[in-house]
Amino acid sequence: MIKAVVEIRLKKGVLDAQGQAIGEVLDQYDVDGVERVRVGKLVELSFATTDNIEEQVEALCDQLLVNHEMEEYSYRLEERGDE
Amino acid sequence: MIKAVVEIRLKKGVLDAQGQAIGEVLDQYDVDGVERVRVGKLVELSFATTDNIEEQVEALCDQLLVNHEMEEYSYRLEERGDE
Amino acid sequence: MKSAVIVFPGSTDDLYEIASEVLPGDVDRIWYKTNNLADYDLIMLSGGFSYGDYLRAGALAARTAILTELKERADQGQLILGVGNGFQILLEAGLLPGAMLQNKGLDFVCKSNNLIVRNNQTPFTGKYTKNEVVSIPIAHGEGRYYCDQQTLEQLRINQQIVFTYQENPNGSIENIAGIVNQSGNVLGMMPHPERATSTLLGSEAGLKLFQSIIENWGENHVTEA
Amino acid sequence: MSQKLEPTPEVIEQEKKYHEMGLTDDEYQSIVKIIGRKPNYTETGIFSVMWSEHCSYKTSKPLLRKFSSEGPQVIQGPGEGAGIVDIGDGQGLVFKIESHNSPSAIEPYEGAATGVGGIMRDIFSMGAKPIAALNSLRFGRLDLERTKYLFKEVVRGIAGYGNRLGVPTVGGEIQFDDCYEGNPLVNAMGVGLIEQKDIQKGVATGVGNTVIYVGAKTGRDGIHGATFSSVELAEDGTGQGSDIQAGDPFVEKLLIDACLEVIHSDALIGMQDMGAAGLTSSASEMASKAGMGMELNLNLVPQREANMTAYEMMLSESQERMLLVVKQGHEQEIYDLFEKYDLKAVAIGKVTDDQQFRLVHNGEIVCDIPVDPLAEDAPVYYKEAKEPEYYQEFQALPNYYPEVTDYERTLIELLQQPTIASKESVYQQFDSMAQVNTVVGPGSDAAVLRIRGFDKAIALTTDCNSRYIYLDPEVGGQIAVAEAARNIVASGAKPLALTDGLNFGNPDKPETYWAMEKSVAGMAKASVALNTPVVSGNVSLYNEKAGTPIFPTPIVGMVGLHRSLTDITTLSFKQAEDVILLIGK
Ligand SMILES: Nc1ncnc2c1ncn2[C@@H]1O[C@H](COP(=O)(O)OP(=O)(O)O)[C@@H](O)[C@H]1O
Repeated sequence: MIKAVVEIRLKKGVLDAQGQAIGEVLDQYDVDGVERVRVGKLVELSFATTDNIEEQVEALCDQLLVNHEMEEYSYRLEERGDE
Repeated sequence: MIKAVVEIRLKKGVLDAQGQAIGEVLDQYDVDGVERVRVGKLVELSFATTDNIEEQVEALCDQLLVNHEMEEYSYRLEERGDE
Repeated sequence: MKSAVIVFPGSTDDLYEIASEVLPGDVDRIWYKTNNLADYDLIMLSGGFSYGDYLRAGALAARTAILTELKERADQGQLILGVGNGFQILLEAGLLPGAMLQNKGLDFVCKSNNLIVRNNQTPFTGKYTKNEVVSIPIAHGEGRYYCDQQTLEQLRINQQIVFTYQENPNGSIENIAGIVNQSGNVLGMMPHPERATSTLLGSEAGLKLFQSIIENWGENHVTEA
Repeated sequence: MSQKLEPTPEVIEQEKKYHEMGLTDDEYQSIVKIIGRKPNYTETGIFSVMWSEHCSYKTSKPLLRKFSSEGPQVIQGPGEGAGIVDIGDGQGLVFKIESHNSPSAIEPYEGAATGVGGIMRDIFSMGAKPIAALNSLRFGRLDLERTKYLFKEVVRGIAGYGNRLGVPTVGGEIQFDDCYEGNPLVNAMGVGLIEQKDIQKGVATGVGNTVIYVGAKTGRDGIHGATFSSVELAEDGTGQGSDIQAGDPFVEKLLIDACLEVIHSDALIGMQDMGAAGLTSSASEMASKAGMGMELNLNLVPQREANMTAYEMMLSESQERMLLVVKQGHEQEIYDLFEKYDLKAVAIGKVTDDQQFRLVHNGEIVCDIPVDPLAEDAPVYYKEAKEPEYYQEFQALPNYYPEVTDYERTLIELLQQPTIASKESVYQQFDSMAQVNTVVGPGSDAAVLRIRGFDKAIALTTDCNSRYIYLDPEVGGQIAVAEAARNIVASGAKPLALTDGLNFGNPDKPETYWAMEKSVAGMAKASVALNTPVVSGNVSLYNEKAGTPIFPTPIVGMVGLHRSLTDITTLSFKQAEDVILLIGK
C-alpha cells in the first residue's frame, strides 16, 4: 500500500497566528534555542492502487486540499504495510 | 540553521472526523485509488542553536505540542538555509 | 421577487428563516444536491459550518456540484449573497478574491459589532449612507480575511470593499468585513445581517441590507411590471 | 482472534474478573440467578454497564424519590431521555442536564464536546428541536497550569461542538475552588422545543419490527466509560489513549436534521440515542419498556475498526449514533430519508416477543439474557449516612461579619476573584445568537429566548453555590433552587420546572451520602415550595481525587415562561435618576 504524506504550510508573508501563539509561551518550557514556530497541516492519503499516484496527489492538492491564495504544499510517498 | 519538522497524528482508534469528511467528498473527484484520508498537524521549529536539538524537540512535544491522550508524533531534522 | 437559500450539510437555516420573513415573494430552501438556480433574483448561501468546516472553512462545500452552477449564475449577473460560512464558501470557490484564515486571537468570537458601510453603491447597500456605522453581530472562528497586495489594490480601486469593522475583531487585512466581486453582483460578508433584524434581539441595522436588495430589484423590474 | 483471549465463564467466576468491570460478588450472584448459568464475558460486561450507577442509579434512586415531579405543567417527568413541560399553544419545552466529568478530566476538549453532543441527542431523540445549550463548570485554582489547560480546553470543546450544531449556548456558570482540582465538573444542559403531538418515546413495540442503526460507525471509544465514570479517578488522572471518545459535531448536526424529519414518518415506532453504554442500554431499554425482546446481529453493526468483539461493540461509547425501531417492510423509506442527509441507516435486528436480549456474532449466540431484569432489576442500595464532624463545628461558630475598612479595595479584590470576574472571555467563544431568537444572552441573570411566531418567551438558567451546600447541605440545596428561581423571576418570567445535575463524591462514605441526602432534601423542599417540579436530572458520583471529595455540587437548571414579550426585563440600569429599590431582607 502506498501512502502520500502531504505537508501544507502557510505561504511566507501570511501571519501564522497559531505558530505565533505557541512561540509566545515557549519561555515557560525547557527550551532555549527555538527561534520560530510554524504550524501547518498534514494530510495522509492511502492508496489502494499504485497507478498515477503522483498525478492524483497533485490534482487533489490543487483542487481541494490546498488553498493557493494562502498555502503551499509538498509531499512524499511512503510504502506502508497494512495498518 | 536547523529545522525540526514534527508530524502529529491521531492515535490509532481515535475518530478522525476531518479525514472522514474529506474522504466522503473525495468520491466526487477524479481520483479512484484513495482508500483513506487522515488529517494531522505539522509543527516546524526553527532553531538558532545546534545544541541538544533532539532533547528540546522531544521536551516540547511531550509538554506542549502533543496531546498524549489522543495523539502521537514523529519528527525529522532538516538543515535549512536562511528563509 | 424570487429568492433561494442554498443549504449544505452542516449549514444553519437561520438565513433561510429570516429571509422568508423579510423578503417579499417566495424564498426557497435549496438543498445542495438539487441544482436549478435559473429563476432566482437573489441566491443566498447561509451561515453555519458546512461539512463541519473541516479542512478549511467552506472548502468542502465549495467543491460540490451546485457551485459550478452558481458560478454561471454569477457570470450572468444574478445577485448572490454569502453570509458567514456563505462568504467563506464564495472565497473557496473563487467567486470572490482572497481567503479566510483562523481569527488572529485563535478563538471563535460571537458578539455585537459595529460595521462601517464603505460602499453604498451596490445592489445590497443602497439604503445605507456612505460611512454609516451599523451594528451587525459577528460569530465566527475563521474570519480573518486575507489577500495579497495586488488583490487588495484591485479591491480598493474597484470599490469592492463594502463593509469594514470599526474595531478589528479577527485580524482581517484593512479591517475588511465584506466585499463584492468586480461586477458588484456577488457580496460576501462575515457579520450576520439576519441576526440584526429586530430591536428585540438588539439591532435591526441588517434590515436595510434586505431592503436595499428589494429596492434594487424593484428598480430593475419597473419596465417589465 | 481476540475473542479467544476473553476469559471463560468459569474463569470469570473463579478469578472474580467481574470486579474489574465494577460488579460486586452479590451482584454477580444475582446475575447467575437471573440467567440460570454463569454469564460469559460479553454478558458480564453488559450487566456491568447496565447496573452501573450511571445507567441504573442504584445508589441515588432512594434519594431521587424525594423529588416531586408533579404539577399541571409537567408533560413528561423523569424516566425518558429528558423531561417536558407545557408552555402553551400545544408546545412543550424539553430539557435535561448531563454530566461529563471524568471524560473531561482526562481529555478536556473531547470530554466537554461529547458532553454537549450527548445531551443534545437526549433532546432530539424525543422529537424536539434543540434550541439552547447551557453549562455549569467547576475547576480548581486558576493559577495552576493544569487548571488553566482544563479550563481553556473545556471551553473550546463546548464551543467547538455547540457552535457547529447551530444551537446557541446562552448561559452557564463557572466557579473555581481547590476542591475541584483534578476533578473538574462539566455539566451540560440541553433545551428543546417540541410540538406536543410529536413527542417520541424510546420503545420497541411490535414483534418482527426492524431495529435500525443510524449515524457514526462503532469504534472502541470509551469502552468502559459508563463503569469508569462510576469509579474514582486514578491518582495521576490519566487514561488509555485509544479509548478516548471523540465527537463529530458535523455528523450530529445531520442527525438532528434527519431525526426531526423522521419523527413525521408513520413507519417510525421508537427512537433512542446511544449514550452511555451505547448499544447495550439503548437496545435493552427500548425492548424492556415495550415489554418485548430484541435480537441483534452484530455483524451488521457498522464498524470503524477491524476485528471488534461483541463485548467491544456492546460497550462502545462511540458518539453520534441512534437506534430506531421501524415498521417491518418500511425500512427502505427510512434508509432513503437518512440518505438524503448523507447518513447511512442499516437494519441490525428485530423485535421479538420472548423478552430476551439476544445477540448473534459470527453465527454464534454471544448473549442471551432476560431483558427486564437487565434494564430494570439493578440492585438498589440504601447507603449509610453520617453527619460529618465539621458540620457541628461549623454550626457552633458565631456568625462572621467581615470588617471592611477600604470599600473600594475590597470591591476590586472581590471582582478579581476568578469566580466573580466577568465571564465574557468565555461566553464570547460560544455562538449565543444562533437560530436568531436570543433576546438576552450570556451576561445576565437568566437567558431569554423568544418563541418565534408567538407573543411569549422562555427564560433559562443554571445555578449552584457548592460552598453553601458544603457548609449546610440542606439549606444550601434550598438556596440553589431559590437562586435559580430568582434568576428566572428577575428576567420577568414565571419559573416552571427544573432539572438537576447531582455531582458528589464516593457515596460509600457515610459523610458524603449524608450530604447527598440532605442537599436533595433541601432541593426537594424548595422545588415544592416554589412549584418548580423536578422533571429530569443526572447523577455523577465518585468525584474524588486521591480520596478527597469535591464539595457536594447539585446543579440546578431551571426554565421559566414569559407570557408576553413585553414581560421581559433586562439587567442594566436604564437611565440616570431612576429609583433603585432593594427588595428582601
Ligand atoms: N460557562 C458559561 N457559559 C455561558 N455563559 C456563562 C458561563 N459562565 C457564566 N456565564 C454567563 O455570565 C453571566 C454571569 O455569570 P456568573 O458570574 O455566574 O453570575 P451570576 O452569579 O449572576 O449567575 C451569566 O449570564 C452567565 O450566563
